[in-house]
Amino acid sequence: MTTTDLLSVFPLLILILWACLVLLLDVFLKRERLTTILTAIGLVVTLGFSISQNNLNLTGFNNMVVVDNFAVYLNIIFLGSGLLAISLAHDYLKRMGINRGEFYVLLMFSISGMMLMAIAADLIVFFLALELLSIPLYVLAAFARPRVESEEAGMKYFLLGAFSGGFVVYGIALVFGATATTNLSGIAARIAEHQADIPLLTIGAALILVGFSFKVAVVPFQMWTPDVYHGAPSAVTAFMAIGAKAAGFAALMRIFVAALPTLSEQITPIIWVLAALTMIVGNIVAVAQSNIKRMLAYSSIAHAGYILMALVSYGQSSVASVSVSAALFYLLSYAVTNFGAWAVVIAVEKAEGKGLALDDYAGIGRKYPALAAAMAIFMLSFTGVPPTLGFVGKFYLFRAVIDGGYIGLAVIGVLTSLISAFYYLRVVVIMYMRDGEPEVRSEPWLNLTTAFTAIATIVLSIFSAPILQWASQAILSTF
Amino acid sequence: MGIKTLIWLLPLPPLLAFFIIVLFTNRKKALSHTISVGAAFLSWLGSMVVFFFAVQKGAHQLGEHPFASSINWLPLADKWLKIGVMVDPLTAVGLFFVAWTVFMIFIYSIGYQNYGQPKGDHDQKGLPPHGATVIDEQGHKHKVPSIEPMYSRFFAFIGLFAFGMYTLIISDNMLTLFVGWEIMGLCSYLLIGFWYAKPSARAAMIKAFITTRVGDVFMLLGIGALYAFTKTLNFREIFFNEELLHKMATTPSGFFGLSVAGLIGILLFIGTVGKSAQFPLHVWLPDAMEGPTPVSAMIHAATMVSAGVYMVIRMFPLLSAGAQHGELTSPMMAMAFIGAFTALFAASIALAQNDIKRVLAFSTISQLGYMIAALGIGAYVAAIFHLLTHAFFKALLFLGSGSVIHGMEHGIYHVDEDIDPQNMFNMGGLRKKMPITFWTFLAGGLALSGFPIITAGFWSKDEILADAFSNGHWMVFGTLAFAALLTAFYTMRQITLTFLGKPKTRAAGHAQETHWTMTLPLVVLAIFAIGFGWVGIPEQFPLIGGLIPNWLHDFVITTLPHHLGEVGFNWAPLLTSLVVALGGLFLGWYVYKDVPAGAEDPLKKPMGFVYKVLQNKYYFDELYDIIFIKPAIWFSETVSYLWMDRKIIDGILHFIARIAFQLGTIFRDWFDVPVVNGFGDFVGESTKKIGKSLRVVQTGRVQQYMLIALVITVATLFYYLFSVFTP
Amino acid sequence: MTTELILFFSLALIAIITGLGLLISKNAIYAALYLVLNFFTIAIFYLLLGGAFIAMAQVSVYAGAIMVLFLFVIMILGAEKLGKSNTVAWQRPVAIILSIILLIEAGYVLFWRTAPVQAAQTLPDGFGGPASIGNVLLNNYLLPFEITSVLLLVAMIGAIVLTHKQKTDKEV
Amino acid sequence: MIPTTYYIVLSALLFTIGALGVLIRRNAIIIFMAIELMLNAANLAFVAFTRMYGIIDGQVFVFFVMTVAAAEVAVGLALIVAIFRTKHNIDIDQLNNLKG
Repeated sequence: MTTTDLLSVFPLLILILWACLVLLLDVFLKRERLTTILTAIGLVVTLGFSISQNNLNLTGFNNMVVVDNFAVYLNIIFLGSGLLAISLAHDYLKRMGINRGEFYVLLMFSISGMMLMAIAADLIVFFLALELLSIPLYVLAAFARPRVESEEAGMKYFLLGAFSGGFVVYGIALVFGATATTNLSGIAARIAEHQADIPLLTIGAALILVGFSFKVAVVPFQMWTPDVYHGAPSAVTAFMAIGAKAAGFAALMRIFVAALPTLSEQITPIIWVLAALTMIVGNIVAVAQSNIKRMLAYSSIAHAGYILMALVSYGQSSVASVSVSAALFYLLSYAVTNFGAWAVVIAVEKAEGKGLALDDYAGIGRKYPALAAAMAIFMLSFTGVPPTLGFVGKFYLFRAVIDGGYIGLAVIGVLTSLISAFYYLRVVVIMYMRDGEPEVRSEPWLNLTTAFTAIATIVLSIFSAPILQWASQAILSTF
Repeated sequence: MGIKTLIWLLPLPPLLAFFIIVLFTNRKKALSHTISVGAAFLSWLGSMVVFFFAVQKGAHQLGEHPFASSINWLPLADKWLKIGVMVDPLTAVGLFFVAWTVFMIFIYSIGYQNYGQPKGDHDQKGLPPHGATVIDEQGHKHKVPSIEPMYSRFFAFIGLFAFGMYTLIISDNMLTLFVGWEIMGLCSYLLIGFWYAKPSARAAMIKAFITTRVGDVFMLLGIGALYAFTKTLNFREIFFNEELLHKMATTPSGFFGLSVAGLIGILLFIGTVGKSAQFPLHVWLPDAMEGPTPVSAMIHAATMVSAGVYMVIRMFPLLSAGAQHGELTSPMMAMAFIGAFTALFAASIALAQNDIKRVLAFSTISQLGYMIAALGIGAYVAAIFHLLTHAFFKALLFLGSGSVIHGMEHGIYHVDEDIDPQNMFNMGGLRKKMPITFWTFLAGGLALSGFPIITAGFWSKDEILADAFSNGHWMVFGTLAFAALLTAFYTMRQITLTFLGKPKTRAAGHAQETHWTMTLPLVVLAIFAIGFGWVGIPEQFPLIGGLIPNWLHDFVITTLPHHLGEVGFNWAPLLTSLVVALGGLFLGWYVYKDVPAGAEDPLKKPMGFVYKVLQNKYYFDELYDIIFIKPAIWFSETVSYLWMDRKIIDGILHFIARIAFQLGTIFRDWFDVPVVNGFGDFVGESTKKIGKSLRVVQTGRVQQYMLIALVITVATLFYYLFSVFTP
Repeated sequence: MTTELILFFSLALIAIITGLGLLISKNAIYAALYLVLNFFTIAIFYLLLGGAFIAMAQVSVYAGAIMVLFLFVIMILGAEKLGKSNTVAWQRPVAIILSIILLIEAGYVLFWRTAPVQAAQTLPDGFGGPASIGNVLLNNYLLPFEITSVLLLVAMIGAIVLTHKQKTDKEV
Repeated sequence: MIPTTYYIVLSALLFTIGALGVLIRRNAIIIFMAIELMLNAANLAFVAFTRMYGIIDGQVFVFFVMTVAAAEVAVGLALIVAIFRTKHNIDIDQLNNLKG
């Protein structure tokens, strides 16, 4: 092991060691508050190290990992998500009577899995990262046990996760069979030398696509999402909706763009159809939901469809980098907005799964104007109305898709986002135009999260240039 | 502070007012309206300063070097997407009319929403105020109008609306224009449904939302196509690039034999059709009268519908790209045709409406048709001119009608009569009771009918007709002239029924002049309705032509890269417009001058069937019901139920049928329930209904989830193996 | 037909039969035992393919540890058999047809579409032995190796979190 | 020498049987076993390819997959135990409170 190796995984190493430390301290000190603070400190420290890796462009462990700006960008999203998740969970866990220190430990392990996913450059590492991020999430989804919904969510997530994991492994086996390596650069080299067995490789790639499609909830592999998002504790759902999705997309982008651009002739039509289906189904079914968690689950499916659009043109090297940076930016905008929306959901939610119906939002506009305004901002951002982050994200995404020459897909995207206006604005309408007597939890960290994300949604959309530039540099160094 | 900074700041005060009111001053009514009106004043003041500087700079200077400032907003791969503001001559005159009308409407809203009146006895949020009972010093009980329960919210919403309009006007690119456009769409949706507890208001809100959305989709596609082809959305970069325009006009787009410019033009124009309520997307505008009257004035005169016309005027160089010597491009032909048709079509409907606001609504549609048609035949200046004058006199008429309704309501409370305060056949004789309203309304009405020489409407309408005549567009000329006759007729019908003669009801006899906050805007707007025509008198007009230079023409024409000349004078259009205006006015007065109380419309008998058709607006709502809504219901009920109940196929087909059924249910619940039963029920009940029906797919059984996913995967694989991979 | 092929086909037959046994056995314990048998045959395949060490690992980890865990849980819960349930009728036939189609596709790809199979390499001495595997594992695959240790730790924490008695139940 | 294709076909067969088991069995524990079978099928493919190319890497992957399988089983069985405590049932068809 060389210094470079160590340097490349240093933030990851710090986080894992820190998680072990927190685990021990939690057992011996039994002070949940301290655990929370320690976790936050650990994440902030790791965030600092991650940022310091910017522009370093390292490879380590015999090309097993690549630390480029793409990875750094994603790691920052993961760690930021972790911090936001803690500030949401801190009070929520107490209220729901599930305040146990292991929550934070598992959260940190899950984040380390995501970070590993972002830097992975070998299919085996992708698979291990997938499991490392998923296994804690299975447990976290069931964290509110013995509530039967939570356990059911954990079980469903686990079954689908393990099942899709089987596909990923088999896909990796076939890719290995076709190219005699699992290293991304090795695969690309073998293809370039015409030494790869293309049909076998295609099937393998398709199986990997299927496996990760389960993870990022792309239609028709999405059906677990509403059930799991509904049953899992809200703070976990908020984290899952960002972290797992972003990590899944990170893997898809890295694998397909870096190793398999030559397969685009076969893969692109599939991704086209998947993206279109996902946008259509996600948005239409969301209209029918009366539970806010399920609605947001379908909305997350729909957004996965939008992000997937960026992958359609992955084979055209001139457009690929633009598309990937558009997807990266979209992930960020989705992360910020999504955490805000979930913060509001958590504020309104009561124990025993109450306070989750859309009807429970009636009257919030009058009684809690600031909260309602924040929620309205998030809904507008989800819809893609300017001036919000969601708009900027969609703008770039559609532009990348049009640049790739997929006008039809862009049109579907625009049309479905118009449909989405219907259910997002419904929340706004209910909040402002129906009378009700809502009770809302007001807690400093929760309020801070809501305010922070709301302001960020607006302000970052107006001053989005630096982030965009960062996102566009994030990919250029990979290729 | 430089002039450019000032332009950036123009839209901000109403936006700030919106946030302040929503977040902080929601409960304090006086403070809320002070903030809102103050914000409108600041924007007005700023606009006037900008306008003054713009005029001072001189037309040619401004046309070539407009006040423009832009910032880099979003980085693109190799350059930046810029957004910015620009004041060229078109923007300058646009700012002028927007600033005045918006400011007046804000002031008027104070009085209209009954500021200073007591709280209502039974008023509740989401319903119009129903009046309050007060006891005076002698101990008599009186019923008086009561203050709007959601007073502050109203001022917040119109603030946001004004922000959208200012943003749209000062944009130098299509993107921020669209932003303003959508913000106004959102506000109109909120304001039409302001009294959300009224089922009709909810239905109107949904209708407006869905109808305009249809237009917006096409417009967005147009913007996308424009960007894809030109790689910019900045107006001047496109319009002043001769080569680019030529390329766009000559490159075929592959759709219907249109050129790229033609295709984009038509897509953008469909956006205008939705926004400016042109045939066949006009159905939402009359229903939008469900909102409070200042909203009607705002949406249907000053801002939103004007925005549609403003956009096509803005895009004129693109729309006319490739036109040679009087030949019209495809978008222009579409505009000329739809505009002229809408002008006549809507005017004929207005003949048979009895609701004072509905007459005006259809009149707006008709007048917007004039502008579109004018632009379609290339009468650029005339279209702008009519846009300006119409904004003033239509705002005046709407505010006047609001004042009339208020006066009537006062009378109704006084005599405790149960009649519709908006039905013109319940009015009459208001001339004496409400003199200011009468004289100002008369000014507006005469302007609308194009009463010769003294009204602004005459000059702008005459210019359109003259343009059509001298360029040989006979069909357009004839249609518009006939529509002008109808316009004069229904306007005089309205004035006669409302103000002249004797009161037809007791309530009308006790109507009362409204508060100064309402009459002051009327007077101001009346001055513009009369006087604004003087800025555009053609040079060659007999006797008075040339006394005042044709300032407007010289000023706005510099917006275009190629300056169009003024049309020559011709007696034929002038005489036509004199005859139709005066003739229509006379007929209107003559037919309705002594309609007794309780009588039917005198035209109803002689016109018979035709009258009924007109009164029912050519049955367009019913037609849409039959074409779009009924089939969806039929499909879901007949097809899906048959499939479902008879269980023809089990297994997978069973499953597919269920999906079809759910789609049908979704359609039914989307179209039927929200439109017919209203939004409130939709949110509560129907959501649950759809949710329930969708549970069939989302069974909660995890194995089915996997199975469905795998069925699709294997099918895809199958397709690939045996079609794509075949050697 | 060589002995090797005969061996292969008979083992393959056992593997398939035990796999199918897993599919149809009513009792969970029998299913587990079928699976153990299946894992043994796979271990023999590993031996045939020159993976002596992983064959041992297969027997000890899978058959020895994992399956024992399975049996243990089945016994503890007493969940050998399930009661009647309202299974959806179409689910099973569709799944079976689906599998058959999938197999046809797989066969098609492997026999007709892939490039000719490369001639097997002659293996060096000690290939697949503990030394050669350990060498690769701790050099080339050091990072994944370390990750698996974290993974096992996480699984342990997870299992404890999910099963240990709730302290919060009493506290709240 | 047995062609590698035979092994791959066998592994595809086992993988399909495993997937089918996941799809049709109701007992959650048996579903887990079926998932194990799927992973084993992948392992078999790895080892077969290793033999074909004569490089050791594929056998190393088998270790990782085994570890992952062990980790998954630990968490999965813990989940089953937890659910059994609440519902006294491990029938996957009964696990449908969340739907719609």
